[in-house]
Amino acid sequence: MRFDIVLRVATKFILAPLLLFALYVQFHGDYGPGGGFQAGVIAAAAVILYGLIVGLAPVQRLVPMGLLEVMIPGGVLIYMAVGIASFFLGDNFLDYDHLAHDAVHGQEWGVFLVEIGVFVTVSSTMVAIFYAFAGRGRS
Amino acid sequence: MTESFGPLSPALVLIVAGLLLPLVRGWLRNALFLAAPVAALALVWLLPLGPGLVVDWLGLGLVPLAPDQLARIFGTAFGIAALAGALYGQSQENVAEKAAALIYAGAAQGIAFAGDLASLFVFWEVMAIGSTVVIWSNGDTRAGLRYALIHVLGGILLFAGIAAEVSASGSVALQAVRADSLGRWLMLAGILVNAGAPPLSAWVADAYPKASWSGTVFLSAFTTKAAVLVLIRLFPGEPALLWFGLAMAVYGMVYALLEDDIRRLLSYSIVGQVGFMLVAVGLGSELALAAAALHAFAHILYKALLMMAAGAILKATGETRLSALGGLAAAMPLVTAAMLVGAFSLAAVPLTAGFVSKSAIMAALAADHAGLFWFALTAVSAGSFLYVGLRLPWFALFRPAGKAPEPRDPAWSMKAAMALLCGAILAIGCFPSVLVPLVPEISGVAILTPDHVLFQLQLLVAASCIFVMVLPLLRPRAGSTLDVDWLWRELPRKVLPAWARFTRPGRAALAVLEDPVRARLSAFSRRFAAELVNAANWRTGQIAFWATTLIAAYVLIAAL
Amino acid sequence: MERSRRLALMALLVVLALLVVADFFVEDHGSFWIDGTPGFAAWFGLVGAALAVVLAQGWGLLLRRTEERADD
Amino acid sequence: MIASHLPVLLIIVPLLGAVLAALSRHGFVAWLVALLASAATMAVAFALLWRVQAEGLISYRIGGWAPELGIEYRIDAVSAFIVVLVSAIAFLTMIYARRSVLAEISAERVAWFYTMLLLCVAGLLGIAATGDAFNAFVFLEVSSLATYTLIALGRDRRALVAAYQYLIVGTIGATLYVIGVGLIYLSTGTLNIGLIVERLASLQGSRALTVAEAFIVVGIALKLALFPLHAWLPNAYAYAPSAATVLLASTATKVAVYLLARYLFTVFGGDIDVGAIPISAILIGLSVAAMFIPSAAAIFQNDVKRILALSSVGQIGYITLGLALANQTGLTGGLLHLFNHALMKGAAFMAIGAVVYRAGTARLDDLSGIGRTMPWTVAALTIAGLALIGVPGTSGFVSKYYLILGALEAGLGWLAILIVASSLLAVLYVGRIVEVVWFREPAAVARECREAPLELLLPMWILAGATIWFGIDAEWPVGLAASAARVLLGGAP
Repeated sequence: MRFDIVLRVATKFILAPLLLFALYVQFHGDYGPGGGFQAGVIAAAAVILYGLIVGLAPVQRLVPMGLLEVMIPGGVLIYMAVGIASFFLGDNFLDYDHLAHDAVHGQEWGVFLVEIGVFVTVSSTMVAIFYAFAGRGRS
Repeated sequence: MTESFGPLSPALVLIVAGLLLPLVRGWLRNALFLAAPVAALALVWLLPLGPGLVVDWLGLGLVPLAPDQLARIFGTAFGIAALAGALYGQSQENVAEKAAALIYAGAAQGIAFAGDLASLFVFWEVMAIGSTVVIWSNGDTRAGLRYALIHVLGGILLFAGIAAEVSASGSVALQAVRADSLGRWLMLAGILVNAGAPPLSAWVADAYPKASWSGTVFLSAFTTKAAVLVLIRLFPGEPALLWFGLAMAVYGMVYALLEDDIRRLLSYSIVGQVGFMLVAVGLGSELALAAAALHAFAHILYKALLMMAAGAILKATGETRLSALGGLAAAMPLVTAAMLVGAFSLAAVPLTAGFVSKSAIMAALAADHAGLFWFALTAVSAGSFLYVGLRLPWFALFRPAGKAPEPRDPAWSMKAAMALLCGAILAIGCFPSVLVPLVPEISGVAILTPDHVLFQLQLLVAASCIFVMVLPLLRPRAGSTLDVDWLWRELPRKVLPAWARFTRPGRAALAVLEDPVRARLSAFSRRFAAELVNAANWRTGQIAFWATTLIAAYVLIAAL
Repeated sequence: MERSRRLALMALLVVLALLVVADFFVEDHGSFWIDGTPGFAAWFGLVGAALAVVLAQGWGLLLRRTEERADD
Repeated sequence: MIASHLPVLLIIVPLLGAVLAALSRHGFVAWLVALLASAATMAVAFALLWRVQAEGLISYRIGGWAPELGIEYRIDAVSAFIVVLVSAIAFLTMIYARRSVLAEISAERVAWFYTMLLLCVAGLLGIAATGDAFNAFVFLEVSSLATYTLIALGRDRRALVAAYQYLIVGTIGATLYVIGVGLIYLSTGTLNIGLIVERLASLQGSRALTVAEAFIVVGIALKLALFPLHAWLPNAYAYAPSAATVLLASTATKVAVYLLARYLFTVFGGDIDVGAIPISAILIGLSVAAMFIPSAAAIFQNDVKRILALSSVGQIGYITLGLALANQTGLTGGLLHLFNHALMKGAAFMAIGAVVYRAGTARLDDLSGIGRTMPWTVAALTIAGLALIGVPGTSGFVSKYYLILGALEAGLGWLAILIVASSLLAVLYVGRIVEVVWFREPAAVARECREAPLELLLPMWILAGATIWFGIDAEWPVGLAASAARVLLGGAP
């Protein structure tokens, strides 16, 4: 497919808006539909699309498997770190009331940070699954 | 006073020694093998009589060590048997057998000293394991497994009975009862399995001869006699025991008269002699119970001696079938002497231990005017002399026929063990009063009085006359006598092919009908049955099918 | 019946007879209606042992087989 | 500070350990992390047990939300009992795992193996700790997904098929469960188990609830391998890596039993028959079938792992029988057997894993006389086998004793006899193993073996020793099981 000019050009146009949209969904998650999971899938879709067009080797140069193996647990680590941080502020696990100067902002910060963790893990997992399927029979 | 010994019971000493035995090597192993029974025997006598130590376990007051007079009688007998067996088995190389034998002996001691139902059951099971390993270690696995199964069955019955008894009375106390409820019947049945009572008597003659030359000595001493002890404690005077005992006495005699293999013959005679004890227990008077204990004591001594002699023959010739033996007396004089002492003791020839104990049983029967049993057992005694006092020595030792084996002298340890038991049997026979401190009840029994001795001699000589008259009939013949164990050893082999033959015409007819639906259905049910047994390789769909079926059934029942 | 057996039987019968005779001179403590009579044990032993042989032989005719068990 | 967060630490610690193990990507470091995490988890579990015994129910609100809105963790005597068991077994498994895993799993996957092991532990502990019906489903899936991976890591090719089959069956089970939870949510409007119980009181006789119970019971029955839904289990246990088998056999089905007990007793009330459905009768029937049929199948297996796996199905029958009896003694017996079986099966699978480590095979034919060269390992296997039979002096005896008392208390004397009769089957399959490994002449494989290394022997003998210890001095586990049973039956601990 990498020689199909239409696909290549169209992809180049789509990739950047896709990633931007992922970020929008990510940051708008507190107020509207969206959040880390959806954003992660959209971002992963961008990487996967790129992989479909240019092939496995180039996309793995861009997003290497080793990076994914760090990102998958890393996202969970962010999530848990936020949760555990509440301990040190005297709250229950995942209670963000004291993360900022007042409870509402605290919750906002908490959700924001947790969603980043979700984003990292979900996006990297989606890409890893893609690699696993695409790489079948080669490794 | 018992407290000062703490947990140091004879049972524990033997069991711990048994567990340690495989860990030590060389002469130390043999020394330990011998020292443990000595220590246990000493403890039997050092432990002061008393109510014992109560240990709280899960809210049950357990008394694992309750020394009383009866415990001391059986403890002494078990101790002597273990000591003699250990001495006899010094040259046995198989460490598994030796370790198991010590544990087995320890469990028997545990049963003797157990003061409650729960400890009793624990030792009961340990005994089953120990004896199974003794049989197993000689290599016959199928026989070992059959033995294990029968004893697990007995253990299960006993356990179910004990559980019912405990839940009914709320206590684990050992007390004399009558078989008057389901739970107690179960207990009685479980004990009777171990005693070798019909209909499951066949295990004795099936399993014991499968052990090694030294293992059989241990086996002959403990399991059945421990069952007698428990019967004395739990079911004294239970009328059913009279009939069980009589049946066993006759069964043992008939099968022993027909048997060819020496150790099998002796095993049948165990059942017969335990029958005598059961009759006495069923009688239930104080004298009868003491006589039963005393007979068990004497029986342990002389049966161990007979098994030793048989083991020595097996070790020297590799053969125990009477039909293949003969003329061993010249080659093995010591073994001959031992076998004669043992056999005469079993047949209650005066001046042997067997005469003392059998006289006590007969006296107890007479005192209770149990005429039927008295006459029946007297006749069985005459028959017992036929098979063990005449047939066994004649065909194995004295008859001129048979290939004379090269005279191989038994090891010194085997000789010493046999001499020890011979001495004990003769000492008790000549001076029955030595037993009075152990069994005070027998002090009033006439034993070595002229009329009694004369009575017995007439009986024995009369039996000898019959023996000489019908000698050709009693000639040993190779083969086997059918017993109840045919049901589980051979019936399946015969019935299954026969059943297939029997149903073949029917199946053929069905096949001719060629009803497709029916064929499908039967194929389905056949496959279904096979898969139910071999459950491991189901397909995923089948599991889903079952899950759906269960939910459907569930919801259906709910909807109705 | 070969000669040695006949001799042995004779000897045993003589011994039995002597024992029965001796029984007349010993005070018996029978417990039942018959067992105290002199010579009781002798004839009871003969009958009992004979019965035992008959019973065993009968049982053997029914259930004794010449082959060993397959799994022994 | 730590004390008040204990319930959630129970899950966070292994989860964090899993993440760190994955990040480390190095086999030894991952193992070290796993070991430390599981040790810490065990400490947390024991601290929780201690607090529950002192104070009773502990409630923890995740994120500080009230139970109506958020997720509540509830630790009572029952949860604490399970949690202690799971975390202790997990710790011993970690000690055991290092050598065993090195031999069975390729080096680049070792870190993932520990990640999955810890995830599985976290999931299992989560099921026991949570007081939220849906959260329990999430943890059920966490542990199950980790389990599928663990099984698939087995070096036998059939491990993949076994994992796939378990994946499908497990998913069916979880789906049925979640359908049931959905129906409950429809009727009560809450997912918090405590609130469900309150609101169910006014909803007796509702059709939806009956159906919900059907789905939940059957769904969990799939996970706990209740006969005849057990067929996924033998292959899964037989082909998984040894360390994984140890953990799964000792804990996974046990936690499913806990969940079943929770629903039967806490949610649907102490009288476990709902409306026209004789659940206890069905459960007794299936339990008895489980006690006999898979045990009979075990006799004809040639792979020791499969024998033990099929025996597990049989032993689960005893546990569910205890639940079905639904009286104090019977339930104590069931829970106690859950505890004891975890110990004895753990020891047995560790032993056979050690045999595989040395001999490379678990086929009974190849293991003739291996007791001569690996006496300690085979002795532990034998002790576990004796406990499976229920020989006095082992813990198996104590739990069967309580089950029998429970059956008698329920007036089911025949059941008491069946319980003991089924031990005969255990005698056969254990007897076969014992006979081959101890009494046969050593085969070529056995002659070349050496005793297993200390790292494998130590945890194995801790479990085997506990099997003996709790058979003689059973105060502690019986006390735990009895107070758990009292809580399940609605009394004070």
